[in-house]
Amino acid sequence: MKVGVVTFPGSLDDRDAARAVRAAGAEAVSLWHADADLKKVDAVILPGGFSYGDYLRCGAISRFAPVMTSIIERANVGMPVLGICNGFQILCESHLLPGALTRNVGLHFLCTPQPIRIENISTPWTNNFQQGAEIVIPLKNGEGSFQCDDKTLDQLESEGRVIARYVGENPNGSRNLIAGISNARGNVVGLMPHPEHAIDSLTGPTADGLAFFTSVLTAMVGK
Amino acid sequence: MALDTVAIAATTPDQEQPFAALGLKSDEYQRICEILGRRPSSSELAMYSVMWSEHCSYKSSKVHLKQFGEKAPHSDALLVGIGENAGVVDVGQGYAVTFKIESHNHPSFVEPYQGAATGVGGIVRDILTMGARPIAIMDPLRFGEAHAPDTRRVLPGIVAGVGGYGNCLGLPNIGGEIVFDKTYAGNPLVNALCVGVMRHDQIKLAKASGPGNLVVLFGAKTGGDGIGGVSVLASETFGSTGPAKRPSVQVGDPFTEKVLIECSLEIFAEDLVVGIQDLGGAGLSCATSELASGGSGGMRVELDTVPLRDPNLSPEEILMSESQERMCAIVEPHKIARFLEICKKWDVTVTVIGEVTDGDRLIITWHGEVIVDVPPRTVAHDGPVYNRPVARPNYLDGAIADTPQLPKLDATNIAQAILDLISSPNMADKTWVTSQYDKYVQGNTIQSQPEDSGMVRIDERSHLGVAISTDANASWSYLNPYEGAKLALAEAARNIATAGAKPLAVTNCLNFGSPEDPGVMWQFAETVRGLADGCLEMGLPVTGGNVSFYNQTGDVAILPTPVIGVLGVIQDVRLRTPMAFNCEGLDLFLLGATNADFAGSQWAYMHDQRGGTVPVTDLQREMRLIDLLLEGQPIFAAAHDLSQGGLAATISEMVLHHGIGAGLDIPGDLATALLSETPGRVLVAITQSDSQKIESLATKYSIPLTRIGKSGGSTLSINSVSISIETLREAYTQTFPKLFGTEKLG
Amino acid sequence: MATIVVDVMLKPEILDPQGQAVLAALPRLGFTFAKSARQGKRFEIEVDGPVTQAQLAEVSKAAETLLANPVIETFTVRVEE
Amino acid sequence: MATIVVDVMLKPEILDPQGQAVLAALPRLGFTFAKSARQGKRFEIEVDGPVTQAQLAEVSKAAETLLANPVIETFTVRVEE
Ligand SMILES: Nc1ncnc2c1ncn2[C@@H]1O[C@H](COP(=O)(O)OP(=O)(O)O)[C@@H](O)[C@H]1O
Ligand SMILES: [Mg+2]
Repeated sequence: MKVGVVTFPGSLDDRDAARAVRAAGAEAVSLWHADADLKKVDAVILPGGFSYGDYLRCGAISRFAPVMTSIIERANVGMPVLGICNGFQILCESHLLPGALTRNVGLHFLCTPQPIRIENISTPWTNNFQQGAEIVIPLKNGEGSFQCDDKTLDQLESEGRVIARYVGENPNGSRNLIAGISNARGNVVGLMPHPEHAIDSLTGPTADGLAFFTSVLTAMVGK
Repeated sequence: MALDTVAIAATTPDQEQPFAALGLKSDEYQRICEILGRRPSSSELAMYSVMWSEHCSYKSSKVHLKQFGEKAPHSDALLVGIGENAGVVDVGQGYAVTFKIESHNHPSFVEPYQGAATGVGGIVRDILTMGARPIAIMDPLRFGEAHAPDTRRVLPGIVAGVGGYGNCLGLPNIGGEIVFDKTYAGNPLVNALCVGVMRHDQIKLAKASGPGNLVVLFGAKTGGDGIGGVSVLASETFGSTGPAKRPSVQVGDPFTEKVLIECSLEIFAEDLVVGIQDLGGAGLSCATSELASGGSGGMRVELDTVPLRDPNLSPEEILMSESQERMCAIVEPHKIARFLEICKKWDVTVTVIGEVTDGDRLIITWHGEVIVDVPPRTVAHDGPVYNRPVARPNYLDGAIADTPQLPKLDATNIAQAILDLISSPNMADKTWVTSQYDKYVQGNTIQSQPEDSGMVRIDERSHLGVAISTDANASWSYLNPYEGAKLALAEAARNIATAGAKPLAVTNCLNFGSPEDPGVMWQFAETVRGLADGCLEMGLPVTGGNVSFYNQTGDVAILPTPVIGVLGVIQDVRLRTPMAFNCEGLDLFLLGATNADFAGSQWAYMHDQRGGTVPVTDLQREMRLIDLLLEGQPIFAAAHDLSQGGLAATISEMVLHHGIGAGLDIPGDLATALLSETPGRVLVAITQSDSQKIESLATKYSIPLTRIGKSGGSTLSINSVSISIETLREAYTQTFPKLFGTEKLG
Repeated sequence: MATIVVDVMLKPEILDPQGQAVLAALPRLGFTFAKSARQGKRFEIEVDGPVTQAQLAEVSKAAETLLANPVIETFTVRVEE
Repeated sequence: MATIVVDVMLKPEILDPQGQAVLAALPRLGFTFAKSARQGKRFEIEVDGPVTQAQLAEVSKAAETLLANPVIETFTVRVEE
C-alpha cells in the first residue's frame, strides 16, 4: 500500500514522515506541491515544517497548492489524510478541519517530549492504539494553540472528534487541551505533536508514534 | 551620482578618495595604487576596503593562525583543510563531514533576534557551499551578568533568533553553551556551529576555472544590507545628494535559505557546478575575487545584471552588499539549462552575471563601462598582514597571585553549597533556552542538550554517526591563555569520548578584544600557540574557524574566549554512552585525580574571586583517558565529564536526568572533592559485575580510579547529608524561568 | 500609485496571547493607560492609482481568502490617505 | 473608553520576508493588483477616554520602547475614530 508524503517549499519533516511510513511497512511516495497528480496513493500525509516560511499565517499559502486541490477532492470521498503540525495547520486553512492553530500562549517556539492521550481509536490513523492510551511524542511548534468557537468545540466534543489531548499542563493554550482532531467522517486527522519523530527510541523520546502509521495500514488492508 | 570608471581613474590621478572613512590606512591605499598602477576606481576602492578589512583579511591574526598549518599533525582523515569555506573530514564508509564555527557577535548586540538569526544563516551557507547537506547546528553563547537588565533584552532575542532561523531550516540544534560574565555586557558572543555531510566525491570548492564557464548568482535579491561604509564613499566622493537610507540591520529570510539549500543540493546531485561560493561578508566582492583567484584567474562580470531589491543601489553598493541567502556558482555552458530549470522548480531567483575568462584579471562592468579591472588575488589573498605588538598584560601577575580562598564544606553547609551552585545561572538548567530549539527534525539526533556532546546518525543502515562538542573556559584563558586553549581542547575532546566517539578534527572561534591592544594581542597569540601545540600533541587537525576581534567596551575587553569545537566519529550510535544512569544499583567510579583547583572555577566565580593559577593540562593523560573511555564503552552504563562546577555539578546533573538518586562516600576534604575543577576527570556508572574490568582498564591506561558511590534512591546523599531530588530539581530548574520567563513581545 | 491598507485582527472571542503580553508588560514599564490591548496585522499594498471600487472589491476578496482567516480573524480594507 | 491604534511597519529599507511572501502568493491566486506589499503589526489599545495629548505622548513612548523596535521599525500612533 502506498502513502503519499507531500513536500511544500519549506516542508521539513517530509523525510521523517516517509521514514515512518516505511517503518510501518508501507511504501512512501513523494508528492510535490506543484503537481496535482497523487500517483495512485491510498493515503496522504501533510508533514511538518514552515511551508512558504509560514510568514503570513501557518498553512495559509500552501492551502492553494495544486496538490491540495486533488487532496481535498479525495479526502472528501474518504481517503485517509493525516496532517502533522504544519500539515494540521494546512488542513484547517483548507477547511478540511474546523478551527485554527494560533500562537502558543507562551509566545515561544516549544520543543518538548509531550504526553498525550488517544481519545478516539476509530479513525484510520489511530485504530492500532488502545482507547485512552497515554503516549509521549515530540511537540514542536510556535503556533500550536487550537482555537475555535464554542459551537465548533461542542460539536467536536460531542461527536468524539477530539482524537488526542495533551496530558498534564496545557503546553500552548489549546482549547480543551486539544492535540488532534478529525473531520466528521474520521478519515482526515490533524495532529499537532509529531508521531514521525517517535518511531524509534534511539532518535525519539519513545517509539509510541509508530502506531499512527501502522494504523493506516490496518485500515486499508481491512477494507 | 557620476560613475567612476577605470578609464576615469586612469586620467584623474589626483582625485581625492575617502579611503580613511572606509577603514584603509594610507599605506594600504598606497599599495592599492601600486598594484593597479593608478588610483582605484570607486568600485575598486570599495572592494579592496572591504576585502582588506580585519573581518575578511585576518590581517592581525594571520601571522599567528599559520601555526595551525605549520604545526599540523599528520591526519589521514583531513580531506580539505583550512582556507576553504569549511574543512572536510573523512569519517569512513565513503562519507565526508564538514563543520565550522562562526561568530555574529556585534550584530547580535544591536538587534539580538536578527543578528543571531543571520549568524545561523551564514554558517549554514558555508557548510552548504562545500557540497554538504547541513545536518545540525550548535550555538555557544556568552552574555553579561544574568541579572543585568540588558541581558534580559539580549538573551531572549538571541535565543529566539537562533531558534527562529534554525528551526525554519529544519536543522536540529544539538548543543551549545550559555555562559554569563560581566565582560560580555555590551559584547554578547553569538557563535554558531554547523555540521554537514556528503559523499567524498561531492566535495565542492570555491574556484572559477574553465574559460567560457558561466558565473551564476542565485538566491535572494541584492539589497542595501551592511554597506554603511560604502554609502560614505558614494556620497562623499561623488557629491550625491546624501546617502540613501541603508539598513543598519540585516533581516534574515530562513525560508529563502531553506529553499536555497534544497535547490543547491539538487544542483550538486546532478553535478552541475564547477565551483561554488556563498555570499557572506563582503558579498559579491568576496565571492567574485575568491572564485577567480581560486581558479584560473580571469573573470568578467556584468554588475548591472544583478537582481536588486532596491533599484537605487550604486555599483559600489552592489559589490559590497551583504544581503543574506545568496550563492554564486560557476557552471559549464552546456549545463546551464538544467541549472536554471532546478532553480525554477524551487522558485529561486537566478541570473547569469558573467563568465570565466582566460585572462588573469577580474573585470566588472556597469552598463558596458569597465568599473573594476584588478588581479583578483590582490583583492582576495594579498591583503595587508600585521605583526601587531604583543605584550603580556599588566593584570596578570596580580591576578595569578590572587589565589582563591578555599571553601570550607562540612555536613552543615554542603547541601546549601550544592543548591547554590546548581541554581547559579552558569550552572542551572538551560531547558528554558533549548526547548525553543527543534532537536528532533531530520530524525537522526541521537544526543542533544543536556548531554556532554551532540550526536547525529549519518547512516541509517550502518549506524555510523558523528559527535561534536564545543567548549571554552574563558576564566582560565584570562589567567593563562596558553593553558586555557589546551584545556578547552581537552575538554571538548573528552566530551566526545565520554559518549564513545573518537575525536577526529577541530574547529574554533576565537573571540577577543581589540587587536590594537598589545595585551589582547598577547592573549590571542598565546591562545593560538596553545591550541596549535595541543592539536599537534593530540594529533587532531584544525580544519577551520573564525576570529572575532574588537569585542570590548571602551578599554575593557571581554575575557579571551576561544570556543573550541571537536568532531568525533562513532561506528555504531546505538552503542553510545549516555550522560546519566537510568537504573539503580550501579557503581559510580571517578576516573582521574582531583587536586584543589579553584582558580577560574564556578565556585570562585560565584564568590567573585577571579584569580589564581590555572591547572596545567596533561594532554598525554587526556589522551589515555580518551582511549580508556573508547575501549571501556561497552561496560559504561553512563559517563559524564567533570568540568564547570566539578563533581557536585556532574552528579547533580546525572541524578536529575532520570530522577534516580545516588549515594556518594567521600573521604578527605569535601570542598575539593565536590567543587574543584581539576581537568581530566569523568564519572562513569557500571554494573557491579564489571568492576574487575574497569580496574584493569584504569591500570592499563594509568588513570587514577576511585569508587565513589552507587546509583539509587530518591536523594542525592553525600556522606551523612541527603538532598531530595525535588529540592535539587527546584534549585536547578527555577533559575532561567525566573530570570527570563517574562514574555517577549513580537 | 496608491496604498491600500488591510487591517486584520483576531476576533474578540479568540485568545490573543500577544495582546495579553502587551497588556501585562505595559504596567511593568510604568505605563498605566491601557485597559485592554490586542495585536493584529497590517498589510500595506501598493496598487496603480487611482483606486477603483472594483480594485477595492478585489482586495477584499484577497483579504478574505488569503490575508485573513475568517475562522478566527476579521479584516478591514481602506485606501490610505 | 477610546481606542488608540499603533501601527508598526518595518522601515522601507529593511527586508520584509512576510510582505514578499504575500506579494508572491497574490498572483498565484489570480490577484494581480499588487505592485508591492509590506506586512506590519497593528495594536489596538483601549484607554479611558477622552484621549488627552498627554496620554497620546505616553502611548508614543510605550510604542517606542515596547511595541516597536526602533532599530528596524517605524510606528504611528492615532486615536481610532
Ligand atoms: N546555547 C545552547 N544551545 C544548545 N544547547 C545548549 C546551549 N547551552 C547549553 N546547551 C546544552 O546544555 C548542556 C549543558 O551545558 P553546559 O553546562 O555548558 O555543558 P558542559 O558542562 O558539558 O560544558 C549541553 O548539552 C549543552 O550542549
Ligand atoms: Mg561537558
